Amino acid sequence: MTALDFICLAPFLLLASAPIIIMLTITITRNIKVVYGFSLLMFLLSFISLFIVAPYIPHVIAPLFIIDSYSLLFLAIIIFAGFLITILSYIYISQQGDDKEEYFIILFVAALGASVLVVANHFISFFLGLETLSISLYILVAYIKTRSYSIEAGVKFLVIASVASAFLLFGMGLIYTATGSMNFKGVASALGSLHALSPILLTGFVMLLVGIGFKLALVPFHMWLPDVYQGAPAPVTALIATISKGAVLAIALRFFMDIQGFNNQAIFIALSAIAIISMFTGNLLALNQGNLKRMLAYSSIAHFGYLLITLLAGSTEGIHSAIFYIASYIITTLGAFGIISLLSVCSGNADSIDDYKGLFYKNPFMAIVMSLAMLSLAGIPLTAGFIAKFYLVLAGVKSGLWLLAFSLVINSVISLYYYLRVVTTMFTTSDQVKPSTIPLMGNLVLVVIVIGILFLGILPAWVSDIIASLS
Amino acid sequence: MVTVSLEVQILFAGLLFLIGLVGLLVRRNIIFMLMSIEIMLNSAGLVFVIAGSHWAQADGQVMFIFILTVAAAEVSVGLALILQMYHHFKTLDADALNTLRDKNER
Amino acid sequence: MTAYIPFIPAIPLLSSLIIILFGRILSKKIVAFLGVGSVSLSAIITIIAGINFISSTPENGSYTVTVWNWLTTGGFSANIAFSVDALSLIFCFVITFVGALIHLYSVEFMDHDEGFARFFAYMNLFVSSMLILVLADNLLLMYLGWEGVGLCSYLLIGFWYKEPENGYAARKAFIVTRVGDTAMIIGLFLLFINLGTLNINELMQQASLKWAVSSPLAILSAALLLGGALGKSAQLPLQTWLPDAMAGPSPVSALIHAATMVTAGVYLIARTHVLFALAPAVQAAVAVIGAATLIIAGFSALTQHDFKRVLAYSTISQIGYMFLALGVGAWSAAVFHFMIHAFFKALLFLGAGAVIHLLHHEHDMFKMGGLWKKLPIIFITFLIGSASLAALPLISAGFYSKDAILWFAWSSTNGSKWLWLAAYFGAFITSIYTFRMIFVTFFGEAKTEPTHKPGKLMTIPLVVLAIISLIGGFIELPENFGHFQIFSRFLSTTLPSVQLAGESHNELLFQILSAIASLLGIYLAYLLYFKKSSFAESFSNSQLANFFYKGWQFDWLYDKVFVKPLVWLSEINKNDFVDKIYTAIAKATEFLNSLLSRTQQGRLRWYVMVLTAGVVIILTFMLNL
Amino acid sequence: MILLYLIIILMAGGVLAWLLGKRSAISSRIISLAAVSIDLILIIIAILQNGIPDDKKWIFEYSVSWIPKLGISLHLAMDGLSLLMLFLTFFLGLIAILISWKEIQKSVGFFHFNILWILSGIIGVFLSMDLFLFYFFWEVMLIPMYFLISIWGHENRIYASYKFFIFTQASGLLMFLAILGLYLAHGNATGYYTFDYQQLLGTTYNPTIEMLLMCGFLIAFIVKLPVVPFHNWLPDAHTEAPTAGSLILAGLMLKTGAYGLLRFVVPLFPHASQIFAPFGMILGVIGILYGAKLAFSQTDLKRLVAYTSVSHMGFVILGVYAFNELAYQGVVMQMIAHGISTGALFVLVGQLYERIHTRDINKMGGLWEQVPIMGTMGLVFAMASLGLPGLGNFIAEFLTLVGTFKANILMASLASVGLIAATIYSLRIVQKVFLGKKDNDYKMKDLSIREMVAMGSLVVAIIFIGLYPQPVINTAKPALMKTLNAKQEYYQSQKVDDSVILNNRTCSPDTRKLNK
Amino acid sequence: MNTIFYIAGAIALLSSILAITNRNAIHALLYLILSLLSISVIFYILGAPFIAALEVIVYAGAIMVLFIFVVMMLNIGLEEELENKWLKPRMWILPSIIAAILLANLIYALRVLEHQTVTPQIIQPKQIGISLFTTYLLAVELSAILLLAGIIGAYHIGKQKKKIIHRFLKK
Repeated sequence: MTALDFICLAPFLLLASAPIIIMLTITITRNIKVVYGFSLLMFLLSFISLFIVAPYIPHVIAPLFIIDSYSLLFLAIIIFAGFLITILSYIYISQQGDDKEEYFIILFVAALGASVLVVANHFISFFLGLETLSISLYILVAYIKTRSYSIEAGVKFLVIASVASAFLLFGMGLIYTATGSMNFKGVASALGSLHALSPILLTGFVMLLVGIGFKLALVPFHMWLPDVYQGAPAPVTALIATISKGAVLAIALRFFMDIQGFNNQAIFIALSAIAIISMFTGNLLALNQGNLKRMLAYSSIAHFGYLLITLLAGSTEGIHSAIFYIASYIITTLGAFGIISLLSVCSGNADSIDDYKGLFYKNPFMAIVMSLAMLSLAGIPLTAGFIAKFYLVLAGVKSGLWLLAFSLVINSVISLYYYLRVVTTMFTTSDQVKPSTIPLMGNLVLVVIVIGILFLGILPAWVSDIIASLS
Repeated sequence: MVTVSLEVQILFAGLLFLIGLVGLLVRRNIIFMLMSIEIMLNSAGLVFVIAGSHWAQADGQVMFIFILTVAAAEVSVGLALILQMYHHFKTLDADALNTLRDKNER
Repeated sequence: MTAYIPFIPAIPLLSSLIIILFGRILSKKIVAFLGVGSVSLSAIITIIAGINFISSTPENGSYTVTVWNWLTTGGFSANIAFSVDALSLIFCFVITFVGALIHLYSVEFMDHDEGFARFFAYMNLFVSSMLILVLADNLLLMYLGWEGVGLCSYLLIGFWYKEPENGYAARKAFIVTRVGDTAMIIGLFLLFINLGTLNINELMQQASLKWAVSSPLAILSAALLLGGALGKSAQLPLQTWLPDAMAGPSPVSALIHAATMVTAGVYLIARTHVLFALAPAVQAAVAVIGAATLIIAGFSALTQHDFKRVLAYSTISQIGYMFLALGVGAWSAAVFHFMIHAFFKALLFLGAGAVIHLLHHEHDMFKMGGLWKKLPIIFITFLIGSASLAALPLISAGFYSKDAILWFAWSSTNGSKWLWLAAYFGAFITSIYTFRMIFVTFFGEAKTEPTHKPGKLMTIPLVVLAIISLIGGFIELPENFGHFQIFSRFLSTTLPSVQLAGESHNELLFQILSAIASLLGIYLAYLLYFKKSSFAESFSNSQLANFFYKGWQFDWLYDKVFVKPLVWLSEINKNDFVDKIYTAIAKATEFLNSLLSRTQQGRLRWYVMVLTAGVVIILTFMLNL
Repeated sequence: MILLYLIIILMAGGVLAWLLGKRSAISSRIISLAAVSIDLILIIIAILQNGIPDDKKWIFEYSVSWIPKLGISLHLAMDGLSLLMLFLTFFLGLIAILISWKEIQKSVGFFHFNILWILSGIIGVFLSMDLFLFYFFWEVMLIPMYFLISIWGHENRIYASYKFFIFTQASGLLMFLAILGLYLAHGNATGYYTFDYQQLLGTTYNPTIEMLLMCGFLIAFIVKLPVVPFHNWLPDAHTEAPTAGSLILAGLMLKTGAYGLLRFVVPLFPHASQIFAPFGMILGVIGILYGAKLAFSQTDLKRLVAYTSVSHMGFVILGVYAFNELAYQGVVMQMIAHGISTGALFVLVGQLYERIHTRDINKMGGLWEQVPIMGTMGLVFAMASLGLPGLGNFIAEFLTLVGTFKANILMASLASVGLIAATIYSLRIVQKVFLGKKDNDYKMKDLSIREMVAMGSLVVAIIFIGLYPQPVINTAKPALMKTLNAKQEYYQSQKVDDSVILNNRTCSPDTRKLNK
Repeated sequence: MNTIFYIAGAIALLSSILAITNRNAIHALLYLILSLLSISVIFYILGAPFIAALEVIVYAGAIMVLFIFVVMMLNIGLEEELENKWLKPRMWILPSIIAAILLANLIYALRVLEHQTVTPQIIQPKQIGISLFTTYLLAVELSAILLLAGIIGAYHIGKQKKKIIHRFLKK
């Protein structure tokens, strides 16, 4: 471990020290506000530390980590999302349950796990990062243990995630058996010809895919997602939807690009099929969904189906578009879940779409943010989602993935229906007009999100240039 | 020492994995499901150890230790969840956990 | 010096606009003044134009005044331009002169109507459109007038809009004529595409230069124009709208559905006579259609009970004569008959209108009777008009105009004895139904009492028109009979004279024959309807009479062939079957949704099962690829 | 720069109207009226200063890089065609704001926000010379329209708004794919990747790809236009939208489809368009007749008018594929005249609905007695819709049909039958609504002055372009010639290929015979 | 040595099967412990003595005890009737088929390794320790955090609040 290693690990060290310090604070006094303030500070610090790291990239901390611009971008996204989720969580958690402070400990562990995933280039760091993230997520999902929903979601998540981890491990084991290396680059160099992978390696990859596909909730590993989305507290759902998925996508991309998986026909076809099926399944399932969280879960299945296109494109443009897409997806999803969690605070549970009836007349700002989020998810211009989809499709068609692009288009149409349904519901008048006020910080989060969505949607060049210039 | 072919050894691990899997798919008792998962994780660890000794590297065993750690953490959280589940649902039947759904979904 | 010509149509248009815009705040007197005054002013200008024209006839036979360029693009050009020649002057004169009289008549006729202003607005608009029609120097502008008069006709037939039947009659008129118009506009396309212009003079020159006689294009374009003419002039097979058009106020029937608009077809054919000359087959068709129409309409007129319907059928029949004349190449005879017909038919309609007006809107002739004593002025003028219609020899104008047609039907190069026979028989029938009308309405016992005497505003036009109907014929006397041909000489600058097949030495014979027909018809009517012969009774109850009464069942036929299918068409597929396809797509997606929703049943083991099955499928697939 | 201002003024006006709308409804009405008026005045002043150049240059052009890496720029340009469309947009925009003065009482600020944003999206579409930007605006105009229908619409508004959105979005996305395909095709051929319209004009492709790409563009435009069988969104959307919405939909939004055909489909894909032309014409004729037939079947007045749009828009596609100046002028005239006349009919229906709260023509009848002015207006526009000479629609239909006649006699003749059909349904409107016996007890007031100003200006406009269409024709001419020349130039450069194709065509039946 | 491998492997498989088929949770856990013990034998003969020890200590010793603890806490050892109801014979069919196909795939895939044998190589605990605390130090740190999260989570979730029931509702 050199000094440079430590500098480059600064964000991680900050994120890792946060749980310890919070724990120590708790031993002195249980004060949620202190913990909250400290959490925000730590996220802020770790975000700033990214700029400290930036000059030294790319830096490899053998054998587990590689800190390059790609991971730095994902880190930035994760920490930014973590910051916003902290605010949402505080507003949400401070109103319910007991032992609120531990929540932030776990939140940091989750963020740490996700960050590790982003920089991992070794099976061990991959596995540990994934598990750190998963275990914290089990806890967070079931955090409000007085609710049976939470517990049910937690149990389901735990069981299926463990199964997926077992598959993942078994797959890693097989790959390790075949190649004798656990480092991505090592694996890649030991693979030999990609056009004819040995069956054991293919089996290994498929089992690895289970682990990744489970986290990204690709069909057929998607079934847990709606239940967990629904059962988890709203900010936690936001966490799963953004940080967890973003981090897993990051490692999936890194691994896939390192081994050049798109060059293997079997993998290519299988992933294309999964992509297309995920798009259709997700969107079709969301169609009649009356529960907003479940609907977003299904929509996220579809979105990650879209994102597979970037993997299959196998080009730098694919990676850039993936980063842009995930950034815009995260900001958008945060918008949606931000509203859900803020509303859940104000007026009980805000799961059902019916709860949003007439929101426009109760709280126009929230309704507009929600509409923006929905339109962004649907990929309508002026929003981030449009540009993201544009980059994605462009990367796809540049690599000749017309079929995938075409099914993306069809699915965008299907998805419109349910996104619009949410929007429409908010604009229908309902008789029961409860004025709802959000805390200042909540409003601030929404403002940030709106600016983010619109900024990415109108002036995407800045961000996409940053993405392009870094890698 | 052992001269059994690598194929058989991995297959043995695979069989264990499948036994765990079948147990998971068949048992409704959540505790048994957790046990099955332990079998699966263990078998995955076994693969690493086998491969590690095949390649004469310590890495396989290191990985096993991490798997062990994770399994322990998972089990502890899992068992805690089972306690809560029993508390809420008054049963260990995994199939009883189906309250999360929308009205449109049967 | 011809700059004033655009004012002929512009003045009524302006007046119409004023009445439309301010009709509700203007008093009746001002409206009446505007309405009558504008048309009279046009009439005066027309007369001035006519005098100018005669005094200095231009070399090519017409003046053209371009007001502005309407549209020019892609090789197409049309101006808002008015062209004055002999033909259009005659039409203008009839329109404005008869129009002014009818307007005057209407002031009294419509006095108590709540739509007084509206009426004059429409009427002025009509006059303006009709003038545009006849003055247009290109076919597109003519089409504007053509459709304009169609619109006004529609508006005026449906003037009393509160009766739904009037509305239907109006729609029928518009739609049926529109069928013809569509043929006409296709004809315009054809002409423009092939000849590169729609300017009438250029068109005629180009046509005679480029097209040989009987060339397919010439035949086709003439046939298409004929389609338009048939529609407007209510000739077979598009004649069915005219009898129903009598739903409008009587002055409307007089002006539009007798004197002017319905003769637009005659004008069109006369105007494009070069084209028809290039298409002898079509020209022959014009003659045959005219002949057939005049007989069919004659028979129908014979059986009508409604005063105005008799006149309507007689109008169809008389226009049939004009068509016949056009068909045999007797252009000026056709135009002459048009003019005379306009006078006496306007007179008849106004007279009938007055009768109906004074008899509490009683339309059925058989409920009138004995009116000659009570309404002497109307009776006398009506009698004069009838005489003209029945072509009473020597004294009536109708005799001279109709006789010329009969003569040319036989003697011109395009004529034949069959055409003559049809026309001759038609003349016979004409005098029967005309005097049937007289005898039934004005003689016999009185069944309905008139409320009051007609006022001056109504009688003056009647008298004026009656006088013209008597003396109007003398401006064009047959060769063997005074040989006074100011009319055809005037027209000769525009229209070619008729070509006779042989020598004209037996013209007198034909005149005598037609006189006999006329008189015989009157006598027959006298026997049947004055003497109340039982034959009349039994005939009117017969199937045949009913067949004639229904206009030879054309309405029934069209109802079956066009209207019913159309109604059927509108009933079926009301909600657009294409929509069903999209609904089916939506339904299919919903079905898939429900299918997939079932997988999401919440059972943990099932989830794991799906996951595992997924692994198995993917793995099996990949290992076997 | 002025082009950008035009869009920005509308957008900013929209936001301002929304913000102020919460305080007072009237202020947002005035602001939106002002925003559109300012735009109108601005463009008039600019045109007066600049004049309309006769050559093929743009009147105004503005370009600034947007996403340079992908060759996307904010390239706005205006030629005669765009100018006419802009005038129409502002004119109808003003009318739309005027007629919703009283009608809209709910969330007035947001309503005007939507109206102004729709307008800015529409003018964006008319001005964009970058395909990405074009698609951007193409979509931007949808959302506010969606809101307009789904918030202020009638009973079945939700369904209608979905349908509208999904139809247009689905087709738009296909166009989006085609745009990307075009981008790549051009980039692969030249090594220069750009979305710029001017640059893309000369792209050469292989015929299959050209056909596919053209279909992508085409589908978006003919759904918008709409052409049977993609018209199903229209009756619902038009029927359920508030009056201003219907006016903008029929008057402006449909025109974006027509504009797209003229601006993009024909110049970008000359060869494929040539192949598609017969089918396009057939679609046009089917649209004319089928639309008319359905119009005749309807009892909902608004729906009826909506179907007349389908019928009228058939002329547009018919004319576009006639490929001659006459037809193109006809298409442009049709765009304007239909915008005015059908828009006016929708306004009229809206005014009727405001008064008697029904759109069922079986419940109307004899209304002339009470509302003669309204009746007169109705009559004028019914006549316009049946193509009465002297009104704008006649010029449009005449030119289109003459042009079509030049290209295809059969299609032109069949389309002319549509004139009869138009007569039937237009007269039905007049008859059922205003004439006949009054067997209802509606108490209605005739048009107020505000309404009369709106309707009156529409009447003046339709008569003006009917009697003096030359300014419109002259303005549109350079742009249309450009579109036509693009095709001809293509053929000149490809003469050899063309003759081969022709030969193939003439040969094919013979070879088929031989094979038998 | 191979015989030991086969014997231990057979015991492991058999006891695992018994563990997942047994109706009684305690019995099943005991079978599982047996399975783990025999696997630890295999570890040992594969040249991983340290792992063998860990397997016994942590897996069989700690984790299984946790299980037994929970089973005892919930007092569910004797609900065989319920298990009989839950475990119908036909429920085995589909999972078995899936497992069989997976097995077939696995056998097919593993054919590549047919002729490779494990070279007997004992990896000493020291070697592992060095590896853990140099190369994989950061991973160890991370797993420490992970365990911390596990502890806090288990504590938080497992903690039961006493239900305060109003005295009228008490039986």
